[in-house]
Amino acid sequence: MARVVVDVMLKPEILDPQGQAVHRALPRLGFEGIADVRQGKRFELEVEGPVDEAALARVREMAETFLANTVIEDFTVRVEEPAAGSAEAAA
Amino acid sequence: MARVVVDVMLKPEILDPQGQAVHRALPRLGFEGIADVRQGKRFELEVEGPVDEAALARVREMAETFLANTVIEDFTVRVEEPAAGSAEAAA
Amino acid sequence: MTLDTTKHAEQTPDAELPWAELGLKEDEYARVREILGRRPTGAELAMYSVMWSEHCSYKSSKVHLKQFGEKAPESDALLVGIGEQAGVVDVGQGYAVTFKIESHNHPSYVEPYQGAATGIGGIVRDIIAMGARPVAVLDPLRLGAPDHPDTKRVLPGVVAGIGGYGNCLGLPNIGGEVVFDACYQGNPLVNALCVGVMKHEDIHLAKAAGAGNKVILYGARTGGDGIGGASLLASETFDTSKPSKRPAVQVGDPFQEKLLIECTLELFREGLVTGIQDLGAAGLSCATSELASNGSGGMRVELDTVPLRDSSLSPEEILMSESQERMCAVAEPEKVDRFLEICEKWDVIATVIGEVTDGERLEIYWHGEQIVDVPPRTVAHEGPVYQRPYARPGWLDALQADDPAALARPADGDALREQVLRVAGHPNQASKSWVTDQYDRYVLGDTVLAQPEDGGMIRIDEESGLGVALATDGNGRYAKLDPYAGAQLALAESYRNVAATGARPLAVTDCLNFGSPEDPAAMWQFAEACRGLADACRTLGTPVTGGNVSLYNQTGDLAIHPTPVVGVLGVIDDVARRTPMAFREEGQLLYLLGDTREEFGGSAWSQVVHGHLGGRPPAVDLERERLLAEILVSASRDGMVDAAHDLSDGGLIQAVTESCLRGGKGARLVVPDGLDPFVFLFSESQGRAVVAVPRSEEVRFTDMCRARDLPAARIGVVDGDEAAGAGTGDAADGAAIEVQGCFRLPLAELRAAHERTLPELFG
Amino acid sequence: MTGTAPTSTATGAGAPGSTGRIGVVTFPGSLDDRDAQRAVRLAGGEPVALWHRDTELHGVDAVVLPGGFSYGDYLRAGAISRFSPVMESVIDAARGGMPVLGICNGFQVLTETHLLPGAMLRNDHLHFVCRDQRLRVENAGTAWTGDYTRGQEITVPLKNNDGQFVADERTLDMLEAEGRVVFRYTGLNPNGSRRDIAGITNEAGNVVGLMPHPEHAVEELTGPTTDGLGFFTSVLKKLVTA
Ligand SMILES: Nc1ncnc2c1ncn2[C@@H]1O[C@H](COP(=O)(O)OP(=O)(O)O)[C@@H](O)[C@H]1O
Ligand SMILES: [Mg+2]
Repeated sequence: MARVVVDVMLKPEILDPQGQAVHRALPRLGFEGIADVRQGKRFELEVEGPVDEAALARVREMAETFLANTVIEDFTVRVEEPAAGSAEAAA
Repeated sequence: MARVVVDVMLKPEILDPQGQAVHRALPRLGFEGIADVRQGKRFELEVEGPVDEAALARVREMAETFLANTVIEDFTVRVEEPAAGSAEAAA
Repeated sequence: MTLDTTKHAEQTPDAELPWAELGLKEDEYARVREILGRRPTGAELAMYSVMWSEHCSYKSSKVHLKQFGEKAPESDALLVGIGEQAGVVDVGQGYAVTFKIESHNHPSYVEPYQGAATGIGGIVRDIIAMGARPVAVLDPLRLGAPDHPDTKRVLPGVVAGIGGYGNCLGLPNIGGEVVFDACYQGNPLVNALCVGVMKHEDIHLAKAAGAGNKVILYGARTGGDGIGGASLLASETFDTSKPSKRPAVQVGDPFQEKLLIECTLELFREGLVTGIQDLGAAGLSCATSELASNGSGGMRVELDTVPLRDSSLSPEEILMSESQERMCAVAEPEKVDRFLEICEKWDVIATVIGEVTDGERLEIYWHGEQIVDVPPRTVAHEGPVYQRPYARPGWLDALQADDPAALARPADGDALREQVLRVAGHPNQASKSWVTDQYDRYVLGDTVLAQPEDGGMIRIDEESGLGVALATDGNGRYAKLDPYAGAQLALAESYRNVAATGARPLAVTDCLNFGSPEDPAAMWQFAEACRGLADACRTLGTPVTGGNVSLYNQTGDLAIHPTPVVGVLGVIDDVARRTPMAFREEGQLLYLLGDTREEFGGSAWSQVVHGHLGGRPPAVDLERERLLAEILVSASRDGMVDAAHDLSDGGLIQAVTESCLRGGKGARLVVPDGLDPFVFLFSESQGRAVVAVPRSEEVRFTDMCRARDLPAARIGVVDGDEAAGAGTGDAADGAAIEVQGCFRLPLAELRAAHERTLPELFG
Repeated sequence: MTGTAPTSTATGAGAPGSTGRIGVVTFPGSLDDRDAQRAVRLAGGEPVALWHRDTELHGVDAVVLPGGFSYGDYLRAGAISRFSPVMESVIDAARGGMPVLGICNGFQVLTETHLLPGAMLRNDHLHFVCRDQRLRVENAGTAWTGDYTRGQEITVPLKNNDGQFVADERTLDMLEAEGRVVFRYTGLNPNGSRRDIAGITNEAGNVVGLMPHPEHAVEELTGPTTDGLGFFTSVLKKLVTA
């Protein structure tokens, strides 16, 4: 089974109260040097069957119509390769 | 300025009510073939200065103490390469 | 790109501006040129176009709204009347209350959560700007067909948004409405009412008096929210072919607003505010021009000092931005430091953006260059006024002739029983707990009554028990059949709901939701509703203190039912004397107050059982409403009734059902002589209520009704305890509503029908 | 609105003087702070307002972290408040045995500080819920529950978005074994909390957190019951005898 990740973020021009609150709190916690923070949603979908163009197209449609409200949000869809996953700087 | 992304997901053993609600809704919307959905948070941090090991270590500490509650959540930290960004299947 | 300064405008008199794209009519643009004696700059055009829009200028509705002032009844209670951000009413003991209702219909359809949330945010800022502490909200809602897939998107989103914002602000939600009708499918109505409390001396008005006083913008940074057409002005070529990248929907930040409330109240407490205005529609354009227009002098603003969220915004866009959670205040120069200090205490960004001048112009500068130089009144208060043509629609005769008397009525007791269940379980009459349990009704610790009570009630003084009650109502079906009567019925019901709690109705706010003013039929409905409401307010002695008009509520050519929503505010000297709706004591006597006639036009029964809308709405009798209210208030004050519930949609049986379910008690009803059981149960005759009278009070109560000439019929008794019958498995022994000679309906069955509807529809 | 003059109307156990000063912290976005102050007053104690930027506790004998949406509940409920200056003092004092009660958002703050174990998730049904909730008192031995009896059922309002208490099985077993489950939901579990847990305490029994709102059940007129008063009379008694 493959994992497809949909990241949903508020459009850049839209106010992001959550990201702002996090950003404002950082200096108090002793973290300097962060110019901006934005907070969004990450969906991990376990897709049955092959993740071909058709499957990705379906996920994109799902993101467009359901996971994101494109009036205020942008989204990206990407396949998470098993390899790529471990390449991330896991904590 | 470089972007560091922190993904925060509920630990696998914790039931994810939001992901489940999304998952349950999919068949009704005509989307089949998704075995599971999990929903988490994505933070995009704009980091001033070079994103070296020291900077990443600070972000990891921030994630550990603040962005995630490690009682229930796991996180990953990664640098978003400008190239990688455009390689994503942007919608 | 060259900055379009006033000087530039003088030098380039023939430059083409996109006035039409910004919604101005040709003659309106000509008037702007005449006022200024030159072509407007882009920034000036931005201001005039948004301030002269229907939404901000009330250009189509003004001529009709005038009546609310002209016909206003004498009232010693009114401290601030129509025209301010919200009216202010004296409720005694040195307290004043301000309340207002507003619509956020269109945004709530596009983005239900944020649209509804920012609706709450906007009305709350209106109340803070009057100097009051907001103490409660109510949310009258109208949705499309309950089983339509889009309603499943809109209703849950709207409810989550209202809750998300209101709960986070710490304002109890104490009432509202949820009405479904296919006419609202593409155009749901999301109205929101907020009420605030202050001492008389704390009333603040929006005006900028005193040359040298500083203009301070505080709250959220300004972003590119809701500026729609203004972004056209940002490009030198006014290129209309490029789609605007600026969002039409705003995202609310209730946390920021909570800080704004506390911060503003502290500024008031320390006497640091000379004038104040919230930023809502039209943002800074509105705030600066209104503050200046209401004051004595002029104003000078350095627009480049405005803190921005998005540094790419043009001056025109900054002027039009509708970013939420911002306020604009005027303060004396020596008080500015303390002002900024208090803002810092609350983590609220505050910036001096300008000052009051002794001139007569509103002047706005951008990096030292003048981009606006206008007489502020012409922007804020002297917008266009239209006498829109209106005409009674041709279809109305046929609609009114379609009398519900022709509809098939239940043949026997069993059929009646079945229809009672259907009406009680229809989404419009069903329990609204699925919605209202998502709202905090306890926060602030002063909620005495909240949904599903007839009116919400808030204690405002812990020592004396002084309190206020509020209700909102509006029946679009009635108004469709007769908008004049419909508006009066909306007022009558709201007034009755407040009186049923034991509070004395004092004042009115209204939200007039109608179709396009360019359609003579919709315009006629609007005109009739205004006339009806103004006339009724005069008769009931309750002035309209403020409100909101929402036009263009239609999908294509299809207008919504004309929907005047009326909020009534009442006062009660001691909230301990309130009358709840629940039947709580077995053996208490049920009295039906008022007259019952065959009135089924626009009724719940005709809708649920026959899908019918036709005939005439129930007759209006305002003198009777006034008498009924007097009786209900006296009975509450003197402890003669233990429960009261007004009769509205669904008629007597629906009211009895709700009171029984609320108290977990059954009732035995006897059909009065000469009344058909069906009419007795389902008629929607107005001016009625049902009360539960302790036996010890019966003589006193009936004597009072007789002495004042209010018909009061003993119709039954509270009988049977749901808790006692529970678990026995023997329905026959449990509590029930029994209509003698007709049917017996166990409470459990009725409760299931009433309570499962919304959860089944919306999860 | 609360009047500012504290008029004591109830016959609480609070003694005048140094015992009975109960601090109520206001974070940006706290909502039920005034209500908690009123409850303290009605129980006979003296409420003391504490500000999140305070670096000391002004000599209070106990602290209430009230309900609300501190910092908008952004990030996670309680996550940002936990780093307020006042919380350093509260954490120290709690470790030293001072009674601390976290209600709703206050409970969330206490788990974020790890004074109490576990964490709070979104309600399982994903809606904000406001209801009159029945609870069973499981531990009448804490600083805040002495006036109740074990097994007693009380009804107080519940209102929250993120009320689903979770912890790993080992922690849950430990809480049960040590008698640190203080309240359990009865009748209906309103948010999917593990093992119906509504409130817990620390090992010493001085720190208690719960999701429901006892401060909204202290007056006949405005609450479903007056069952919540016992929290405040309990701690006041405890302070007298301490
Ligand atoms: N959207 C809502 N928000 C808050 N309260 C609501 C809402 N919808 C309905 N209610 C409450 O539910 C109760 C029943 O509503 P409704 O049947 O419209 O009352 P009535 O017909 O007596 O005016 C009232 O207390 C009303 O305030
Ligand atoms: Mg009613």
